[in-house]
Amino acid sequence: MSLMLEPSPSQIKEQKIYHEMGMTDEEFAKAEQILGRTPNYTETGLFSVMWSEHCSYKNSKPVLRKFPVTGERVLQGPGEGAGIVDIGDEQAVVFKIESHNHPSAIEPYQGAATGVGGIIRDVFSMGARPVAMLNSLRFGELESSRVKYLFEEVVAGIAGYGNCIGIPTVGGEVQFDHTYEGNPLVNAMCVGLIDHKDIQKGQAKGVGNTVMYVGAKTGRDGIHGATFASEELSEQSEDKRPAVQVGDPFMEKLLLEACLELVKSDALVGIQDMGAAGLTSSSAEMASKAGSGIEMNLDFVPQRETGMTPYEMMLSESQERMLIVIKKGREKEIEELFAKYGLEAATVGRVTDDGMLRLLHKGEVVAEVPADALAEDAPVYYKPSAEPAYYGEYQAMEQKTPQVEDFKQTLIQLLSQPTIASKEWVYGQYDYQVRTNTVVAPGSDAAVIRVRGTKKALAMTTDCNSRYLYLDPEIGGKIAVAEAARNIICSGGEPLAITDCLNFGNPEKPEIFWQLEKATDGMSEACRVLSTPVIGGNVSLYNETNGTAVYPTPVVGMVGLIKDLSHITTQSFKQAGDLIYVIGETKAEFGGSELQKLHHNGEIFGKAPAIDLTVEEARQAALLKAIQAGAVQSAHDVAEGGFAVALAEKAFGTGLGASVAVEANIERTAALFSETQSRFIVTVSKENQEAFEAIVTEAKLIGEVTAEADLVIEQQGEKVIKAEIHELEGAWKGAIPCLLKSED
Amino acid sequence: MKFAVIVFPGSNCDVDMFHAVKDELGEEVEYVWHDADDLSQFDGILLPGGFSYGDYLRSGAIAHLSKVMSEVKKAAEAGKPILGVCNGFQILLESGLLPGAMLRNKDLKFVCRPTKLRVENNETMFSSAYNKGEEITIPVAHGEGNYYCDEATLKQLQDNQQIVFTYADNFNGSLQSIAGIVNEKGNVLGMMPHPERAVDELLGSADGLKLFQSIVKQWRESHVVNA
Amino acid sequence: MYKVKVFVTLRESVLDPQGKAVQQSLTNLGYEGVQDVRIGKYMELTIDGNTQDVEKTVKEVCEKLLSNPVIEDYRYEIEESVQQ
Amino acid sequence: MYKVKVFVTLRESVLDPQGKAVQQSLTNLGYEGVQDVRIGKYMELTIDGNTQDVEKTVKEVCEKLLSNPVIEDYRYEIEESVQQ
Ligand SMILES: Nc1ncnc2c1ncn2[C@@H]1O[C@H](COP(=O)(O)OP(=O)(O)O)[C@@H](O)[C@H]1O
Ligand SMILES: [Mg+2]
Repeated sequence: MSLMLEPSPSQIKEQKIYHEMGMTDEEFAKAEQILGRTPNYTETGLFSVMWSEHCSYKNSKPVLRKFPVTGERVLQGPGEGAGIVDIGDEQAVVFKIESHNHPSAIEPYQGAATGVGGIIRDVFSMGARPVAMLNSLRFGELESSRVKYLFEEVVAGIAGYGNCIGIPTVGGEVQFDHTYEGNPLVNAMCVGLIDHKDIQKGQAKGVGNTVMYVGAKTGRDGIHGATFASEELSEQSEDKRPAVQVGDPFMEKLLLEACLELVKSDALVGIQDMGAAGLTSSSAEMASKAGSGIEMNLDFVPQRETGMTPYEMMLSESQERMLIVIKKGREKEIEELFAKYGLEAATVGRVTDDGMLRLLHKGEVVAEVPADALAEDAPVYYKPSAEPAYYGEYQAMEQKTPQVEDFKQTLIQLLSQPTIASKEWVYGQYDYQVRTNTVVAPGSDAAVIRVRGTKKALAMTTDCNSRYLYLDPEIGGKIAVAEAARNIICSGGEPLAITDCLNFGNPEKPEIFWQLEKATDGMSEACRVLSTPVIGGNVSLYNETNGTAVYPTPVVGMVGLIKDLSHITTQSFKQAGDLIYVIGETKAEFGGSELQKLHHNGEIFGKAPAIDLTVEEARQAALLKAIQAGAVQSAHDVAEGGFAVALAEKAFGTGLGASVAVEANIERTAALFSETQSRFIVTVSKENQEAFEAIVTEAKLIGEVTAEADLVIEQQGEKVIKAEIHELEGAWKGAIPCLLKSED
Repeated sequence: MKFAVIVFPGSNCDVDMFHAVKDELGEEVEYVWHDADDLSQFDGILLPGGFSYGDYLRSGAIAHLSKVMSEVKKAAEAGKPILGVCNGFQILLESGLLPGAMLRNKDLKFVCRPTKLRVENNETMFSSAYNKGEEITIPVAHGEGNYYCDEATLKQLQDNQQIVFTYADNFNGSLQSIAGIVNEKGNVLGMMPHPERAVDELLGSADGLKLFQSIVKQWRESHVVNA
Repeated sequence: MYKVKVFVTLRESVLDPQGKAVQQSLTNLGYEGVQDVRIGKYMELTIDGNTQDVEKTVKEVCEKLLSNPVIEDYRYEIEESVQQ
Repeated sequence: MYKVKVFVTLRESVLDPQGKAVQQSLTNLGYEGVQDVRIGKYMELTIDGNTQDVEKTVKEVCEKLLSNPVIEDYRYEIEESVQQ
């Protein structure tokens, strides 16, 4: 395509060509007004990507403003590549989660791989060394060959990129539900470590300073990826295939090492990765944040293909690229630094004082737009919100306990639900150990990474039960944050902060916007009570297939600080004879539960389980105190599947069993399978009985860890379940591999 | 004793190897870049795991042509201990310092997990601190660790006791469950499992430390005699 | 019996990290003449059936399994009918 | 300018786990006629130089880098000389 073929400004306007780029009439008018003329093709492209939901958050800004974003330890809140939290000793943890849902639906391997690559760049562009990855995945039921293909390829893509670049993938979650059949969710989170003095910002400061382009060459891949991410999936999505990018983890490994060396240089002024909307967003945002302008000569942009137009270069989403600003006159030394890693660093422009993003190509100015207009002046929409009819119906329903006859068989069935079943098939493909800091590998509540050279460690997890959110987005939002905190606490960590990825349907539908509003209300509330501010995140809207939205899925990524390696705790039993305690009462709550779903062929209804955040906070604080006092052998929260599932999980892999009695005054099915919130199962050695009971006063002693590998649950002297752990574990471990092998 | 950890573009277990030697073994160690042309000051050479050059084309294929590899060959001829782990093993195979080749794991998937190894030969400079037949736990993390060689080579490996470690559970399809082999002279060891990841109980196992200790012991003994 | 050769190549505009790394390595080795390398797959299928079926089968399996139409193109040669 | 096609295949005696897996899934999909699948690599090199040099270069790079003689065979076609 040559410049000659591009439509003229008047054609763009008259033929409404901007519609194809995802711009509305009002938005185009606003762009005209900002420029005082009709934008040309390249400029229209700049506006359209920067004002897409993906880059501008134009629909989600009003709800994001509600999040608490500050805290004593917060060094960097939302707004930069990733948020930063102080962990003492002049060190800090950097983390962020991001979605790559639509690319993964089209090309699952590369979509997932480039999602991983993108989030890693967000973290090292802050100057931090990435130390761990997590991923939060959602697929349809593991029945059709299409879903199996998506699942296998997404996992392979995450493994392919993460293993090659050498960052351990240490945790995550996978949920299977028909709601994700046509629109899988692929969220990746990266956690990094940094010394305070190395913290970088993406700012183009200092008039006359040099703008350099480093990393891979620009090709025609992923053009309009950001706009694509802001649309619903439909049959036509298949046609957008050329937009798919291919990841090059080897290139990114080199780029990572080179950038971390660059961070130590005083020549560096600002650095930002080229993510969505590539060269456009990185240049416009860096200039806008610094209150400066940038002039770039596109002839100097390293190009992989011939004949690329300014439009194509500016909108390309080729991977593994960064934009840096360095002190004028230091270009040579930076070129040499990158050359050592076999990378190209090209001078493409300079910082100006006129606030413009000005682009030159073949001796002509091809675009001239105020950087602020692109980065800051996107319209903000306050979408109408309406309570969906289903919500009222569900709220009016009576709580009903599903009928269970054979408790053991039901437990086995629950353990075989792919959402509950062992995820070893997944994480066994991830190198979770590389860099030898992984103290708690995937398989426990949270993963734990030690901070080498200190006594500290970091606990990390991702969580979201979208079924609760669907039934009641506000309560579900609270639960998502609380559950993440439970997982951190159970590992011996103090929750620090969260990052979130809001995966929702089309916000233009009032019922969807209502879900978004309510969910973020609930999350904000929980973040306040649990003292875990939101330090960054990502929004992925339009997760719909042929008009049907996925369940509201605001994934919470949380990091906690473990002050001393000796506090690290896992979920598994440690030795026979240890006492088993349960913290928290059980009520009959089955709305959105695994048991309900199992009994109603995938359907859920009724009320979500209740949560009292004050109770939650107090329980978490007490349990953490007991762990830090050395009084706890193992701790596990009760989540999907309820008490019996959690207890069985504690036995898996240990060769031990358990013998417990549940309370007399509660109906059996509820005692075993209800999903009442804020509950924990803890084991304590006999020597520590007193110490533990003094700290966690509400804990109830229910039984003991046994040397026989049997699970025995009694009520009023009657055995409700007696099963060999071996049999339970077999079902739990075999479920996913077995579903993948079976033919549909 | 002074070790070199060779760093290729894309190596990523270089840090693990470095810390295993420095923090747990307590010996001297330095990173050496892939274009180095002199390894004479080092007493032992470590080729770490990772994805040299992305493992594009074949694992270890591009790295084996690096400048430093001719120095590694010299060191091998001089009888210095050379240990290649995972990608390091693959590079040794590609360069012909060890016989055979790697195919993709039989299930075609990357596998990361602790594995049980059997010490088949404890009379090498890498395994003297173990007992023959001892079972040790060392993690693996690879997608192409399915060892292959032709029959004649296998017979040679067996006759010369060159098979040092085998898998208790042959998860990747390796010929004769081979996990690690030495060259005829006994000073070049290649293995897929990662001993440098098993040097600290905190991370799950310290069974790999004895491998490094064996190297140091042999070196000390030979150098006391020479001194 | 037919022997079918299938060539799967990355689409023109799609990045080929492998090819790039190999080309770079050849340059480092002094083979500057090698200006571009693209890496794809080459498969040999042995198929039983009659000529018409074979053609249809090959097309189908190329599209369904052997190539990824999102980023790859394929081409095949039904080369010879071999005797059992 | 020459365009060189290089075919790298696993030796007959070497097991091809990938080929076997593909063949198995084709059987599962109902393509029982596909009795054997072998997967190799197909590379396209663009080389600058004169005819003799090119032949020599190709041989060398195939042996040094593009194939591993322990498990693979290679074959090439110097197909056409293309105009810049
Ligand atoms: N996609 C994944 N990647 C890595 N680890 C995973 C993934 N999915 C689940 N896991 C791991 O499996 C274990 C169980 O996961 P999950 O059931 O979600 O735990 P929880 O209910 O405690 O949040 C955790 O250790 C988790 O990190
Ligand atoms: Mg948990």
